[in-house]
Amino acid sequence: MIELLWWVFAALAIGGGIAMLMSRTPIASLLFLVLTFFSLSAIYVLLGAYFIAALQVIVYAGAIMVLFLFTIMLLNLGHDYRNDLRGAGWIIVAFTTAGVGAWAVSRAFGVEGALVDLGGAERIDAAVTELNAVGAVAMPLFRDYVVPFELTSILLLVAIIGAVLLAKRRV
Amino acid sequence: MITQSLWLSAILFGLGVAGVVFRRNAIILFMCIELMLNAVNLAFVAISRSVGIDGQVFVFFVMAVAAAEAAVGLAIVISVFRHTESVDTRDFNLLRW
Amino acid sequence: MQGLTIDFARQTDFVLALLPEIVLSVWGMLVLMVDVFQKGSRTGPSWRGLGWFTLVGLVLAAAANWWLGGLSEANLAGSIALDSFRIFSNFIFLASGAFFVLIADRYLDEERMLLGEIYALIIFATVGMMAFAGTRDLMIMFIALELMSVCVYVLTAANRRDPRGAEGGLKYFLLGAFASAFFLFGIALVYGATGTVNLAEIAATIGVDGIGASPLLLPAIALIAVGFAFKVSAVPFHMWTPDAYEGAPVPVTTFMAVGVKSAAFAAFVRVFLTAFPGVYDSWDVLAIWLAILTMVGANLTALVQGDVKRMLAYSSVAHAGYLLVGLAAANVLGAASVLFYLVVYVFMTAGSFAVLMVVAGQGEARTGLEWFSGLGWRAPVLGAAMTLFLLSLAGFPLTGGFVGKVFILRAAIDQGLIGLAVALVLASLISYYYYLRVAWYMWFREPDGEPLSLTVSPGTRVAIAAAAIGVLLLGIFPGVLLDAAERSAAALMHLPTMLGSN
Amino acid sequence: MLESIGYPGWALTALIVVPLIGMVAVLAGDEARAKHTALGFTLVNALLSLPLWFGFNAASGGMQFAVNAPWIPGWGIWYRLGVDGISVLLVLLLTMLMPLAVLGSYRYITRRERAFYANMLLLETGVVGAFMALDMFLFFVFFELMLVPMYFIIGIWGGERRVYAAIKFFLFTGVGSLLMLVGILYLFFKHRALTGDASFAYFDLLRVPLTFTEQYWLFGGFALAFLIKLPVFPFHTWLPDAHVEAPTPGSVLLASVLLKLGGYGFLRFLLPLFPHAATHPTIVGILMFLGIMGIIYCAWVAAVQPDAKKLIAYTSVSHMGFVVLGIFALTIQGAQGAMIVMLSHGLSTGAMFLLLGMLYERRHTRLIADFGGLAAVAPLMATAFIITAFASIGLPGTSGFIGEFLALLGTFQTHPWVAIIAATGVIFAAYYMLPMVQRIWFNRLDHPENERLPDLSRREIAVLAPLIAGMIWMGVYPKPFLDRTEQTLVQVLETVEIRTSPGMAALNVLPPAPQAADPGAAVQ
Amino acid sequence: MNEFHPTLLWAIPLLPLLGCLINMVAAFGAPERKTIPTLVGPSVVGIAFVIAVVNFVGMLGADLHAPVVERYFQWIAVGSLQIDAALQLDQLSIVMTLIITGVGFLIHVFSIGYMKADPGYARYFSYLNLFVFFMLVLVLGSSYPLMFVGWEGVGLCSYLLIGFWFKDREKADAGKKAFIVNRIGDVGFLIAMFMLFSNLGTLDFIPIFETAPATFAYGGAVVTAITLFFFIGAVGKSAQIPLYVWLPDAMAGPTPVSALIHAATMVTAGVYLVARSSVLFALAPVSQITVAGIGALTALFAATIGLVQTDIKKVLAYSTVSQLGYMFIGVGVGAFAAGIFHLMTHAFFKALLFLGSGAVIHAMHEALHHTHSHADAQDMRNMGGLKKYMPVTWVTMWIGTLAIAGIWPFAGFFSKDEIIWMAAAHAVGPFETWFRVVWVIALIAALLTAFYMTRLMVMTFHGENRTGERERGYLREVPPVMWVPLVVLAVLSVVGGWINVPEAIGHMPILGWIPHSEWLHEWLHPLTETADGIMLQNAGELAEQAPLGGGAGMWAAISFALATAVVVITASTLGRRRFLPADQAETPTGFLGVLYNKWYVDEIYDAIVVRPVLALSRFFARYIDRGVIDGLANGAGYASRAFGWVNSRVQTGLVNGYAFMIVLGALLLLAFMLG
Repeated sequence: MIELLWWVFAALAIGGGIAMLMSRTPIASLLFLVLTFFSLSAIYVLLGAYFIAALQVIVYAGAIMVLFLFTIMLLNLGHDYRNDLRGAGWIIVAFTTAGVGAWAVSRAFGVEGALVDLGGAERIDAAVTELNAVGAVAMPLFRDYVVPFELTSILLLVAIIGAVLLAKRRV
Repeated sequence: MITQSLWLSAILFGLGVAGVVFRRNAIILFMCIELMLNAVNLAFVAISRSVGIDGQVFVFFVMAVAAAEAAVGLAIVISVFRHTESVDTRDFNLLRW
Repeated sequence: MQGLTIDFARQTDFVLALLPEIVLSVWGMLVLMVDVFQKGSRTGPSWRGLGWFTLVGLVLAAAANWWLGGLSEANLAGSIALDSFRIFSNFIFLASGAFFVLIADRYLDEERMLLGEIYALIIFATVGMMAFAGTRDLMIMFIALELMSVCVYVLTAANRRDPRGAEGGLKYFLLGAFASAFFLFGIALVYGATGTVNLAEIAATIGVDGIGASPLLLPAIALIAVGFAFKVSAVPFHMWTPDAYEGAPVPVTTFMAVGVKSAAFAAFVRVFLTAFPGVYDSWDVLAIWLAILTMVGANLTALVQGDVKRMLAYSSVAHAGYLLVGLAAANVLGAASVLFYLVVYVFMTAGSFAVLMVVAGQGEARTGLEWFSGLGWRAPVLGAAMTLFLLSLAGFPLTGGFVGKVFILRAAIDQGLIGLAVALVLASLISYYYYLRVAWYMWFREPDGEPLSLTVSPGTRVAIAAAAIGVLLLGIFPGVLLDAAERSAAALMHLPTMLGSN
Repeated sequence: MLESIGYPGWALTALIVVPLIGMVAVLAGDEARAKHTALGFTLVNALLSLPLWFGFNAASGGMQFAVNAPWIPGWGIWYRLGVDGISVLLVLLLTMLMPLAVLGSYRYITRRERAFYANMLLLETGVVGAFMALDMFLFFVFFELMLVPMYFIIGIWGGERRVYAAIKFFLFTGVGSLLMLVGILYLFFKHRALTGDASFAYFDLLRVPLTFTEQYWLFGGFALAFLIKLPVFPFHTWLPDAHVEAPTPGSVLLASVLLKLGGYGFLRFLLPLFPHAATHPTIVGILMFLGIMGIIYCAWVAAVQPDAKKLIAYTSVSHMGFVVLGIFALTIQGAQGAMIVMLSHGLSTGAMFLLLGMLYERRHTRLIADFGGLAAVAPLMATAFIITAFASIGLPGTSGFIGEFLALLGTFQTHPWVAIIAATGVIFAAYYMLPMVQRIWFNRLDHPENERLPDLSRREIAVLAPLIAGMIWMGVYPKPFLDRTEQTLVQVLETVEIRTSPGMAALNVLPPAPQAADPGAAVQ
Repeated sequence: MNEFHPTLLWAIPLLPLLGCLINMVAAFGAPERKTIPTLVGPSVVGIAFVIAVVNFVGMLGADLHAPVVERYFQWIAVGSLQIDAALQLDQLSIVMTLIITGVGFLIHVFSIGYMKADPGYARYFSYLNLFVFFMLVLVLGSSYPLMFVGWEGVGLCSYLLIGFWFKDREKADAGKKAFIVNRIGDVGFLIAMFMLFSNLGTLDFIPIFETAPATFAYGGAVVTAITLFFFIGAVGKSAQIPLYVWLPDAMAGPTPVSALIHAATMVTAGVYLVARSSVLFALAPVSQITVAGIGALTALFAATIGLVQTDIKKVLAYSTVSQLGYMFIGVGVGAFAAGIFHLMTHAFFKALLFLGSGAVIHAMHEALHHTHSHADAQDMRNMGGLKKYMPVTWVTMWIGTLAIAGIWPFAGFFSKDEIIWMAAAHAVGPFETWFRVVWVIALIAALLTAFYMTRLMVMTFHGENRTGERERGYLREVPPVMWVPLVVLAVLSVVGGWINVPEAIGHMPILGWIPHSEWLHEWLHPLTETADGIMLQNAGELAEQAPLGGGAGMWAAISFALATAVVVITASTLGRRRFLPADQAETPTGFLGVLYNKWYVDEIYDAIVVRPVLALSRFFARYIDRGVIDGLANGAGYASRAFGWVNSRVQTGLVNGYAFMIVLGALLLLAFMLG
């Protein structure tokens, strides 16, 4: 059952991705991307990462994509039909190179012992049952990963400053 | 299922890469990059199934980074648009050679 | 405090271990607030002294950094490194930040840019660099990398009156994000292959000669290398560099050239020499070819540049090539030579960009080579300084550049990479041509046209003087720094899986 | 008496430092007095170097007046100086020539004098240092250092194609020296690997045992540097351009002293460091062939040059061919001959360039065709020129003869045919020199602008007289020079012999340092 | 007998050097004042001559077998090579010294008159003194290198003196030609020295001649090579085939110079060299026949050219070449004493003839000068009938002519006849037939000599004058300062030969009244005995008979008779013939034309040597050096710039392109990592 669902969502994700690449208008691309994100979050659920799945929907599909949407609107690119795909030749070249790369990387996935098995699944499920889905992520986040967490905050601050600096009206 | 997910992530990553190569619309380029990041997220989550919860924490960070990048990136796109009235990479050619 | 030992079992010790970064971050916010409060209205001009104020922060951070030198670590796998490698490189980043502040003095408000935000961004970028090079945790490294990069993207486009800036910024941003995605994917795979993102633990799992290396590791290393190669702008990942450097305002270009590159290299070295030494046999080819491609390609392309700013951009790429030779050597000497060369590189590059900025003048209209005609006779001191920097970049004796090159060559030869060493000298032979060409415009030609007035702000004076002194000092009495670099490198590579002939 | 003032201790350092001080003084002083300041400092240096001639102990072939001070001890880089028979004469040649060169540029250099004389003094520092350095690192530093002032001297005060000439000079010399740098570092690495202690000291690296292959490669690296510097056909084409474009004093120093670094390098480094390579028949054969080509080919090319300066430039290459032959003949006569050829060429070609410079000052042309019949209006100048010319083509009784005779004699001992072919160079020397002499000084004076050409001024006589005196002295009584070089050269040849002897062929032990016996060579 | 110590030996060469320096100072100080040169120039040589005489007398008193060597200082001392600055006094060198200083002195004196009008008076004397210095070094030096110093030194002086009137392009060219051609020979000299050193380890005369016979096998390759190389040097210096071409042009110099350098002394250096190396040559029969053969050929060849020349000095020049050929026959066949003997007599009568021609030219020049005529003062066709204007010159020159023509009892007869006879007598050993040929050629050349010299005298002094009506009035005898040396030399040309009368002649009827004394032979015996011994034991006894039968006396008589006949016949036939002045005379055609144009040798050399070398040089300069070598260097530069340009074009400014490069790079790195 889960297997089956996985295949369904995987197909959706890939389909969404291809559609995003191929659709002419930014809006369409964006919506297809959102589709991909949704199906990804579904896959997260299947993988037992419930909190991440939620974040995926809220932050990504919700916040970030909307930001894109705003920008597109702001720049009034909604009806921009100027074809921005490069020639078919380029498309083929792009897919082949990317494909070769992906293949080269993923060759190793199937190999036995490519991934170290520290019994992650069991530990995660244990953690989730012990302190629900959020806690399972929050605990290490605030205990072991406090430094990157703080850095992230600075990063966001910087992002704000940068956005302000660049987008300020007065020049 | 873990391995398949990794394969899936690789494929999505490849899609993103391909898009970056052949889309000329800056914003769509950026979307492709977002797609790549998501692919990585998927990989993290998948790996977390065999390694541990940390993978999911990393996804959290990646999302934060993606958000920050989105803010700044879109701001830059806007400021470029101010000059060239376009988001098409073909029009960004003051600097070359 | 000598006895003080940091043990990350105690959360509070993070505060001590990260003191320089914390000081700097706080100061960054301070800068923002000072700016906002003193100008009151949204449109009011910023306070001129803000730059010097920033400088104070950098100095404080440097002091904190110095204080770190007295600390020692409980276990050498902590996510925040306390080795002298980090301290040494921190000084480099702080110095490049300081150089920005000095060079940008007057420039920013002449170009009517927003001081507060820019200085804050510089500070945060510096924080990012320090974290980038100072951590043993790939995840922190990624976030720090983004922190640094995001700041620099913005800074590149900071002059909103200048379309070149915006375009450069966009290109830099898109490609930067693109490359960091590769980097991130690499991290993910490493995580999968080793079950950890901590360099020390990674090295431990890999084992001395890559016994424990999972097949996933090699593509992971390749992808991580892509990320670093992009940041250090190694051929063929360099193509953003000339555009971004040319587009950005000169002080920012300087900061990018000296700061970002140094940080990237420090991190590059740390990762590859502490995490992946076990599989050196599989990534040495990669490093060697990156080095050769970068040195040759960049130098050849620089030959045909008519614009000094762009030429210097390509030259900085070429120097990345030299530094990659040090990395390819992958022994203590190699790491040490990279550190030393970075210091020299900061001085000579910052100096030359400073002079370029003076010549370029208002709106950076005069970056063309022809504007240097007769500069030496118009402004002897400036010309002499520029000549010194060029000679150092070309690697001439009695300048730091020479000692640096010799150091790198030494490392390569110790590792038995004679061919690489020869490639290096031949590449720098090519570089003679375009460096000397600037010199001949400055000295062999008469000042043509009306003698345009060159105004050199006090900060820039200080910067140029400091750079010149630094270059000479490192060229004539490099002893102390050489030893310091070697100690730092040794500290970096004390791990069981130690490599190289020493 | 010298000891009483501690001369041996500070002599060599002084020779390096005084010009630097002079440079600062010139830059600090005002434009008008720059030349006088420079002259003063060069004279001081000349005086300081004089005791080297008298105080030099000809009986010892080892290093004398040696100096040792740590510079970058961490890397075993020391400030090591010393002179032996090979270097002492070259150093003296430079210090003595320097004032003349400065004096000779009094009227030639009319603009940017301060910068010019500063460069000249810096150049002196570089060259003198390179001759005395006993630390490979130090040597390389000086070796490269001298390129920069020369680059500017050619490029700023040169002729029409000065930029091309300057760059060409720089790049050509750059190639060789950079490869040599790799070689030096390899030696350093090898020494460190074997003994465990870092040292760039010449005498330490001298004792590094090398396999044959290593020797051949390193020899290649070093040889290229010196072949270009000397220069030897076919690496010579930078020289004519550099000479033609360079201002008189530049050409003088370039020809008289800088080129000598090539020959010096052969004797100091190539032979002792890589004896097997330096004695390998094929390699020696190739070098000899190049030497012959230099002698004959360049003589022919010189003969048809319309530009007098270019002609002399080519003759320099021709002369240096004798140096190569003499050195790689590996006979004492050959080596001595090479030394004398270098010194003599320093004097005669220096004088030649000075004279051409004086002509240029008067007529602002270097084309032979623009002169003719000048002997009638400027007899003194003509005499000086003719004496110089005949010294340069090796007329007995002048320095040129001693050098070429010894070099060829030495070569004949080991390579008869080479010597026989090279001897024909004697004919071609006349073939390039006499027509020029005739077309400048003899024939009818058919250019009216030459009619009231002023003869030598007192200053110019002061410049030329010492040089001509030197040529004749060296030709009539060369013994003092030969004596001073003899012992060292003998030792060099012995070193080669010892290290190539079958006993040493098994290169797994450090051979004894040949100079160790010598107290003068107390260089750790 | 008593021990001999040379007196002031060092002063003999140094005095002329001193004179040279003084005159040079004078030349720069006060070019127009003539007193100092007049006093210093000749006197230094004169004093040197006196000293030489003193030494000579001393040597006569002592019977000295080993040469006396005075060492002054070490000149070149490198390893086993030890060359001292040392002078060697022995029978040979003293003879040469006497000739050089004696004849030299006379010529200096003559020059006072000849050059008095010349602006370069002081310069002239300084050069002349310098020449004497180098010539003395050449003959007195105790080693080959020292000899070489003089050898090239005299070359320098000849260069300077031939081009003395340097304003005239031809003259300057002639000087250049002389020097370069001489240098060709010098190379041979050098190589010979190298071979000597590498075989004997020394270059001093005495040890060489002591060790040579033991070291070298008779007729061995090495010694043959050495001697042949030496002979190349001699050929160059003594103007033999094929390097004689410079000597006729050398006549461009002032006539006294021709007399001193190109007749009496320098050109005979080659002969001296061979004689000095007698031991070596004696060991190498091949070289000997080569020397003799070349000498014979040259004698004949030059004589043929001399037949038709119209320039008085040219005739003398070719006769000099021819006479030098005789000397080489002498030293070639092994009769070293004979060669030196002819060298000496030739020095007398040829110097006489040249000075005489100088006097004639001087007179002609004066005359033409008065009328501003531009006729050639040296062309015999413009002369004729001068005997009544300048009697002294006429008489003395006839003496010289008879001497060179080999008329008894003049000096030339004895020396030349001896050489011819020696050629016949040495017709033994391996190269018998060749020596016979040499002998025949020598005889023929002798007759030609008689002919062209008589022709010269007739055209110059006899018949009616062709100088021109107005000029004729100004023709007059030269002043005493010029004719006195002529007289002295005339006397020497008569009695000079009597010091060495072969006994064969001594026993003959009429000719025998001169007491036969083979003094010169005995005098030089200590030096030639080794050589003679070698030849005796290897080549065998000398032949008593000429190839056509008959002994020395008979052939002496025959040659005397023939020579006399030729002189008489020529004089009478040419005497009746009317010559046309140069401007009216037509140039000879046919075979005479070939001779008149010197067999076109200069043209041939020009075509096969000079032009090719020049062309090749130009080719090298333009195409190899600038083209190939520089081309490669610059090409590398351009290539890298081009490559850089291409590189920079990849930088299209299109983000996608950059991204694509990154992807490719990533693939590259993956490839590296995954093998």
